[in-house]
Amino acid sequence: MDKKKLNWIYKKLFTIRFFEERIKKIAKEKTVPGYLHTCIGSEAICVGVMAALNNDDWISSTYRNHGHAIAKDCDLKKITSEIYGRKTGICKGRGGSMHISDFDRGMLGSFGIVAAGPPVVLGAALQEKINNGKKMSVSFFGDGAIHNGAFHEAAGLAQLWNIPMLFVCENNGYAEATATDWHLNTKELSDISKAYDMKSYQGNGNDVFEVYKITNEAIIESKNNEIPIFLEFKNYRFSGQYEGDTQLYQPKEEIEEAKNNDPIKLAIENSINHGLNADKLEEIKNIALNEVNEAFKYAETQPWPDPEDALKEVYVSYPKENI
Amino acid sequence: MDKKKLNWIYKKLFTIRFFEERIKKIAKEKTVPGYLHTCIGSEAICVGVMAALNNDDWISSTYRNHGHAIAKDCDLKKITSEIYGRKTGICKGRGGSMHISDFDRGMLGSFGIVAAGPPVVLGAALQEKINNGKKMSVSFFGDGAIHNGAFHEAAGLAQLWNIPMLFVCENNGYAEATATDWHLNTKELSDISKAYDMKSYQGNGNDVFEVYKITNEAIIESKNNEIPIFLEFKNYRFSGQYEGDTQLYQPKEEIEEAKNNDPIKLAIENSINHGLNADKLEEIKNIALNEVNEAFKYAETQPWPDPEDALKEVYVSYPKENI
Amino acid sequence: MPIKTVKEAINDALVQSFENDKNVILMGEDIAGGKGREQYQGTQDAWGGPFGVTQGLFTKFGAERVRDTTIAEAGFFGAAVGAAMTGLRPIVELMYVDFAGVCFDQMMNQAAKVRYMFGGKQKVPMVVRTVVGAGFRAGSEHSQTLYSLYTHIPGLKVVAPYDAYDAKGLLLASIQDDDPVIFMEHKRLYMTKCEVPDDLKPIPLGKGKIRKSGNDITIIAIQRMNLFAEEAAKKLAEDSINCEIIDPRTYSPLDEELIFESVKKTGKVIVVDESNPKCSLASEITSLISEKCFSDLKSPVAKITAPHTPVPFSPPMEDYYIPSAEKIINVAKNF
Amino acid sequence: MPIKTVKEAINDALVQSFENDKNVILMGEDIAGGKGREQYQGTQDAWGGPFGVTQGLFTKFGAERVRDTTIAEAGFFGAAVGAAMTGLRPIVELMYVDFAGVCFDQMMNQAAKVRYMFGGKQKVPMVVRTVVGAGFRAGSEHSQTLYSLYTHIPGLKVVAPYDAYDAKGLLLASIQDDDPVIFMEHKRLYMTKCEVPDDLKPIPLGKGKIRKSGNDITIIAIQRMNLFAEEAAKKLAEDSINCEIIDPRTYSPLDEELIFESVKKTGKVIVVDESNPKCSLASEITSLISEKCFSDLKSPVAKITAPHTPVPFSPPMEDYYIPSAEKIINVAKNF
Ligand SMILES: Cc1ncc(C[n+]2csc(CCOP(=O)(O)OP(=O)(O)O)c2C)c(N)n1
Ligand SMILES: Cc1ncc(C[n+]2csc(CCOP(=O)(O)OP(=O)(O)O)c2C)c(N)n1
Ligand SMILES: [Mg+2]
Ligand SMILES: [Mg+2]
Repeated sequence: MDKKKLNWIYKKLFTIRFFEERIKKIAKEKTVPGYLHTCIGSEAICVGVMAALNNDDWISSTYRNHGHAIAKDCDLKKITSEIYGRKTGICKGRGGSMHISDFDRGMLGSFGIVAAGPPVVLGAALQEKINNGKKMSVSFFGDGAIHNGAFHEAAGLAQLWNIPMLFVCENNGYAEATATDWHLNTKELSDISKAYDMKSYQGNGNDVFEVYKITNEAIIESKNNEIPIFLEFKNYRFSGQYEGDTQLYQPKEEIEEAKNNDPIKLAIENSINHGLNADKLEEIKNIALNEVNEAFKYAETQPWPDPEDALKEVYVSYPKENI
Repeated sequence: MDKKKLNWIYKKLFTIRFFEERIKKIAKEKTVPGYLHTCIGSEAICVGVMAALNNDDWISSTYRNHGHAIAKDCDLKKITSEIYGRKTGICKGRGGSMHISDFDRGMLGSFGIVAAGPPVVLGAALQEKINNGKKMSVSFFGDGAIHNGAFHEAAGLAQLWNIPMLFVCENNGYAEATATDWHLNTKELSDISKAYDMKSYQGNGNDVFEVYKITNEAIIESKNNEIPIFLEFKNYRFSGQYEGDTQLYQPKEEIEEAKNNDPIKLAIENSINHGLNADKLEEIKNIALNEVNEAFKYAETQPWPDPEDALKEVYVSYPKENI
Repeated sequence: MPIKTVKEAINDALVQSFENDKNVILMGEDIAGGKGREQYQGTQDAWGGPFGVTQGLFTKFGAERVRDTTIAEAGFFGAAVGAAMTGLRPIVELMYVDFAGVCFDQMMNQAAKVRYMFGGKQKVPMVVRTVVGAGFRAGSEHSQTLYSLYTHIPGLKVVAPYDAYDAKGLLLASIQDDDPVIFMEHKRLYMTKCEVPDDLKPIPLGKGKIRKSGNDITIIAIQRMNLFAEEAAKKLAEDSINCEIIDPRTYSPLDEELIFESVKKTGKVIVVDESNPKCSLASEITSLISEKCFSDLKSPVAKITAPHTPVPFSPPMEDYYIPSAEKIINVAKNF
Repeated sequence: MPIKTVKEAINDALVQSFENDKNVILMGEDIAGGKGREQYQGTQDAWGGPFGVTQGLFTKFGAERVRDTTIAEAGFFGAAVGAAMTGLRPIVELMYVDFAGVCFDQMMNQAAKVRYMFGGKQKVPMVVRTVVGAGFRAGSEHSQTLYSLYTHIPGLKVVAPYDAYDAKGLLLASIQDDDPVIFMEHKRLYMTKCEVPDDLKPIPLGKGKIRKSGNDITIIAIQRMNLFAEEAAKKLAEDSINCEIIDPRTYSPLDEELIFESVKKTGKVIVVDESNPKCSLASEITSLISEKCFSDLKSPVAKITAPHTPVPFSPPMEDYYIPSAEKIINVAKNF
């Protein structure tokens, strides 16, 4: 792996972790309004997949989107400003934490409706196919989404139409308060893809390099063979469903055990093997932390939107007096 | 098989065929209003499954419901009267051909929305489970329905909750104008059940005795093991999607070939093996034809509903002036 | 000038749009009927959907742009949203509007909201073509109109043409529009005819039409109800009651000015809507008029709608369910 | 008398209904949170849905009657229809009403129509409990109200309590009701309190409530809007404007009589609805009043609603979006 990419991977991992820890803090302090869903434990999936993508490839995310947005190189200050509900937010304050999205970075959207993303990404991928485009299309969703009809309909159509795209399922052990295995019918989650004869691969979602490798190969296979591929990455949701969640349903022992596989911990342990020495690692870490601090400093001081901004951009064209 | 059941099976097969042929005739003559979906070619599935059911077991059907209603022993005169839109119709003229249904015979409903039935039947089966009831629950749907999210959600929940019920898919080669294999991702349609690790069986939908046997065994297995089972019966849709459909998309050769496996033809050929001689067969046939004729005679002369009947039975209770 | 049915006019608009813009695609069920058996030639493109509206498109523009879908509306409606966001102009078919409930989420939460909630960078230029309306003896699940469900949702535009001229002009405009449009076709109007120029320009969305001018009573008629309004107006003319008939044509946005002007003139209004009454277009238009033309009104706005019941199948009941010229005349005479 | 929050009152009504009728069951997501890992005791029943409303039920009544579902609303809503038809009284949770679109078909076409279109033999005694409302900084997809979507559909009943007293009484009645009921709980009201007698009887559906009587202006307030109506009424009283506040409480059926009587008295009406304006409850009620109380009205009915936009996230914008006491006061003073 080239140095630049390696540094990028580590920087993103740290950035996401520092960012989410800061979010947890401000959530406790109640500095910001609304629901906050953090993704501590998902860093390797966010970064590993995005490392395999080009900057302008298409992705969809969910309400748990901070990591995806950061890994997709969205502007950290604007992300933070959005979470703070400020005018300079990445969605002008209209989206909030759950809907962070930057179309210019290929982020089609962060959807609050479970399984709403896969059909939308199917559409982007279809567009690429029709226009002989080169962009890859990736839909991120959770273990809970595979039970939903919208996922199934998208998967079926993608396979039928030979659409190159990735269905990336983050199996983090929980859908809200419900453990994945409590709802699983098959031995492995990825068996769901058998309904469509869809190719699927599983990987360790805590190992950023494994995620990267699997995704990379899947992209090549998907493009070459013009097929969709289902990827299941297993990891652990250290955060609650949202900040403020008591997490009583997550057994202490389970959390402790999961810490052994913390994706950041594993990445640090692996850094030497990848030719990253401790000094460099420390340097990257500091840069990441600094950027996060700067982003929050920025956001805190940003102006609020004008109330009347609520009326803008509902449509491309519509008589103002009818809004 | 006992004689009574055997006679019943043959009588129902003939009744359905005669009935649908008569419907085709009146459709041509434009004697009746609205859409008419006939089920010529489905008789063995309707009769074979229902032969394995008790009178009060639950089923759901679709717009293509005449055969199910007849096999479920709904009153033939009232069915016909309903199709004619008359006051004495089985749904008081409010349903029409697409919605023939008789709750007293365990017919939960004939739904016009593709894949709306499986979730509803899941609910009936859940009720039986909770109340330690003995009734079996069976959802009939077509090959087109397996692509729909509602089917998937029902299938997933049925498996998860260990609900004894049957998902009966009639694979008649077409969903409207679209051939089954044009939309199938898997080699066999029933592979769809793999997504849920659901037991499944396939059978020849033209052979009423095979359908009966498979269904019978599936019911025992489903009840004993408290599991849902998916059954795929293959047959051929001789009728168009609806009466009036030009069927241009159904190749002539295909139709001719399918005639070799016409379920009524097969049943007649098999009758001797089952100890039914030609005379008895003729007698049953005549009774069936006679009943069909009587039913149409009845329907033609029935009174129309009062226009204001349109306002009735929207709710169990609701202020009249608010309707 | 050529005389066309609504069906032909819509087909024309589709063909024209496909020819003018390679980004236009179509997705729907059975629009490539028969293509399933590739070994049999001449059987494809036999259907064009159940009403045959899209016939010929598959053969003309191919399987890539005319996509036969599975019965997976949530899936392909979502795909239309994503395709629209990334550069195509997808048209999707909801075979009957009665199936709205299986894919309402993609319209309500994605199509309608992505532009707004993601900060205005995106647009969703998609069109949902769907079939509405009672009077076809099609029963409770194939006869609804549901105009108001879509009109309620900010971010969507709602269009419902009455005649072939408007159908073509408004569909051309809808496909060129950069916002998601629900384009509602009434099944009982498909075979009605009128003159439609071959070079008809797109008709701007949000502009109503005075189908007949008059001074005594304003009849605001929703889609097929224009038929009854015209019938009624003819009869009423015999009694020297001169009706003005307004077809709003698009419900979101609604041409309020046109309506208010007419009401100012007549002071008497009948709104005719085939939908169920509660929270309907009829209620919406009535409430707007009552608010904005309060002192112009000589009597309360009269709403003529279907009752608060599903659509019954049997002809006498269905005919009773649907508003009629007689009902309009009765109301008019009692003003 | 015990003081209860809306949340507690709803939980009480659920417990009481479970105890009184063994046919009552509950299905929803995360209502048995934590039960996933059976080997760990004490972790189950940790959630009771995201607002904790159903907490304790799983432990009290067991997994058979309190069913934790997958994220498959179309599936388990349909199951509720079938279960209701065959003898149970299912309650299903739609975690946020914003998810209505993924399971609207089962409500609109099955729950609402089976009785009617299958000839009146069936009934569908099910309750959909769902959470509505803005003001929670929850963004465009977790803040809608969508009252009118359900109210439009014949066959459904729609209930939306304001305080804990009504929440308990109306939920008891909804569960006992033989028709499908959409029971809408406002997330910003969950923690509000009032006196609720332990032996409260079911409150009949279709009966509105005069929350404050007065002679000058009628304010018809939809659910949480009662809060602002009361605030406004207090302020207006200082100017000797005496408002009557009516909470219709159920929207289908609607207590029209109660509304009309008040309007006859005051001649001035403000309807306050947190929903988007088009084809809203506000439009419906306004149109009814304009029709039935035409000569009683001294000025046009004033509608105060949200604008025709999705719900924005950022506080200044969201506060602007939601109707307020100030807006009511302004309108009242300008009558
Ligand atoms: C259609 C729909 N139903 C329910 C919800 C409520 N909900 C939000 S997140 C969630 C759990 C999703 O779990 P999973 O897919 O595993 O994603 P994770 O949160 O673990 O990333 C649920 C049920 C929703 N947003 N959309
Ligand atoms: C949700 C929905 N989408 C589309 C339709 C229109 N439609 C009616 S029947 C049908 C084909 C169904 O085919 P299949 O399931 O194979 O049943 P068959 O008619 O062969 O018995 C379609 C697409 C519908 N009724 N409901
Ligand atoms: Mg998860
Ligand atoms: Mg079929």
